[in-house]
Amino acid sequence: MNEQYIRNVIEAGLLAAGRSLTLEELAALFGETECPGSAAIRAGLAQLEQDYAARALELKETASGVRIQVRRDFATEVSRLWPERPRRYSRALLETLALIAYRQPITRAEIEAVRGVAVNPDITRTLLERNWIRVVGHRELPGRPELLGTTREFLDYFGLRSVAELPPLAELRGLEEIDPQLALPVGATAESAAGEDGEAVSVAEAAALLSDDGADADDDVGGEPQLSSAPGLVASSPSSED
Amino acid sequence: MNEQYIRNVIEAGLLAAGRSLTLEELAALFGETECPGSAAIRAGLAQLEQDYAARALELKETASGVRIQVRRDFATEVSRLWPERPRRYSRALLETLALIAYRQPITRAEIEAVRGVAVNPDITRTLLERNWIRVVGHRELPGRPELLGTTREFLDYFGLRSVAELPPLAELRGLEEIDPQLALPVGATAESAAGEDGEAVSVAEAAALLSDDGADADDDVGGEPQLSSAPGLVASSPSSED
Amino acid sequence: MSKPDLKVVVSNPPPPVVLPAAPEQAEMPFAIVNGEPVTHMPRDLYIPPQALEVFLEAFEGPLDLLLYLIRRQNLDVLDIPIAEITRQYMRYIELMQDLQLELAGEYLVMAATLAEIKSRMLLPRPASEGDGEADPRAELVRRLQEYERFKRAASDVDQLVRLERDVFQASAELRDRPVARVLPQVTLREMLLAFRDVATRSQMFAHHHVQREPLSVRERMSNVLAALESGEFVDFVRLFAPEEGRMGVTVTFVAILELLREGLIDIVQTEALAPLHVRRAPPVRTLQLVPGMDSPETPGTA
Repeated sequence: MNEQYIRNVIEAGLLAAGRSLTLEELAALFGETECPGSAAIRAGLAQLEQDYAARALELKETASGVRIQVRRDFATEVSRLWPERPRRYSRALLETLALIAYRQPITRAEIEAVRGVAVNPDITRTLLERNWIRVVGHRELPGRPELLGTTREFLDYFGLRSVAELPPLAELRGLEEIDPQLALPVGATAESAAGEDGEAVSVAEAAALLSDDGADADDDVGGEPQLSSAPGLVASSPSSED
Repeated sequence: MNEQYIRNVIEAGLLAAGRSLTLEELAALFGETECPGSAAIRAGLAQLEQDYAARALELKETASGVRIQVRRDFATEVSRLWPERPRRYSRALLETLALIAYRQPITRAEIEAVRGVAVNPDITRTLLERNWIRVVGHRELPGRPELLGTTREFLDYFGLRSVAELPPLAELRGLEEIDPQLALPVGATAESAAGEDGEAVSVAEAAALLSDDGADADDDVGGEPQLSSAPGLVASSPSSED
Repeated sequence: MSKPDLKVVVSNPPPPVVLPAAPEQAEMPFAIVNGEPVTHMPRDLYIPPQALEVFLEAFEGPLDLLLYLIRRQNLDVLDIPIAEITRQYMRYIELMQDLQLELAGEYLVMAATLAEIKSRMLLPRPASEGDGEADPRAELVRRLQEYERFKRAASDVDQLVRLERDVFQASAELRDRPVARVLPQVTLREMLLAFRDVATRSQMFAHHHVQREPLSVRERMSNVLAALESGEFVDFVRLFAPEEGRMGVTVTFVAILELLREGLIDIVQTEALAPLHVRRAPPVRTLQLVPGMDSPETPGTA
């Protein structure tokens, strides 16, 4: 069994499968009696990669193994095959997906707490149908809310081997940095508060909202942390990042 | 736009599509402004074909266009990607096999008489191909029907030294009791467990048949030889010649 | 992090309509940011209603709107001029109400929260409790920061090289691939159950006499027949294997008798005391009926 044969079988298997194959699956292509070692298979993959240097193809390792894909440089040309294929996802969907990916396992209420708005059921349904997320369990709270996590398909689709390869989250700056700046010019604050009539009305309205409907509003928002009480924040878990 | 680029776009399009593309579809990959002529595309295809000479791939031109496919030479390797799920034998086949084992040598007509339905030729062919049954002779009747019996392979497969190790019919009525003695493959347990309920009914039915309908039984059994009556040997021959 | 929808609104203004709810405030400094007095209202507060609708729909909620208001003025999230931001926020809320846009409850909750923070900011704070906990804005700042980092994460995820948009799975067909045949597995129990069922259906159990039928005889019948398949005469004695012992010999003998009874074999003896020869029944004997059909010992009364 020579190197060229190994390379050819790997290429044939990957293209015929039309998906990522693990090293074990690649080894299994050779049958039980003549199976080359994983070093030989790795060498075959390296050979393929080298052959593809001048072509439109490349090897990509993701969560499910290795696949052959058309390079990004050729996306414009290849996309012309599917002029109708939608390529954009809404910001709401992407934010929900990002929260699930970075904070998994996470409940809908916890997603809502961070985003400040209710999660549109269409979004989670779309993500479930695309097989990017799945229900990984339930939080032992009243109603046993579903805990959502991402799938292997999600990783494959976004070209990742694991969630650890996601771009790092932006740093949270410590709240202690606020302190030096707390000394706002009192005059300015008072002035703007006392300022225009229209604004005073707004504040009054807001105050009315606060006193009358505050309790109801909280229920609507679901698991949203209580704004005025810092300890309630713990539920939304940024504290773990600090 | 050089030749290598044209070749690469063609390859990218064909592999991303995973199906045949017409020459028009290939041309459309390049966009309206830079579309190469069909001669250039044909040249790109020829170049690809040449590149594939030492690989597992080939270009195939069909009525619906051109496609890249894996060569037949690699079919064995690639087909290992899809290990066939072991199929299951039909109830009819198992009954036929069991009848041949217990009532050998037996003709198809006799099997049909017991089972009450025609024996599908596929069933005996499958059993013959599997080498579990064989033609041991012919009954001297019009058409000289084949007499079927079991083989050594049959015994080996089921781990028997002789058909005599099969439980007698009487014991089958209480299959639950003999179960532990038959060192059954592990895989059998789940489905046999599932069959247990239906079985209990069958035993009850059998008991009912025994007490109520014994008299009619013979007609249904048809050509079944009467084994325990060796003396009948003398008697039956003359009567048949009447 | 750009917001394309916003750009459309801001950079492509249809004939500007000055909304009554947005009276122009000029000249008077209404906020001091990082020590600089701010005297101008952002011009893009004045938005034609139809554009405003699009504009407001571009927000993913009150936190997103607040972040926009803060970022638009290059303010630091950690240092929100709460009075000014509250005022601007309330103006958007009023606009939405004036336009009778369906206003998510979350926007009103945020309005209340801002109003509360603002009023607490006005209260004198005891110097002894000068730690960060006491800042009324702290909780809001945390939420804004937390939301903003996931807003950015969403954008990062969107930038990832994605299948079907940036890269494409390559595949090629293998036509007529041979089917790797895997033979079905059968357990003995399955076969026995099948036989039990067929026996039940055919009422074999009703025959007392078959219940003790020695299966070894049936098998031996097959073997004897197979041995005679050539059609030649075979020495009767050679059908027996003495090493099988008495039991084996008896089984063979019964099997031969049964075959004889069924008319499947002939036994020939050329003269008295000469060796017996056995062969399969020749085709000429067509008078054999299917045995058992009409046998006298039919146990119909059993």
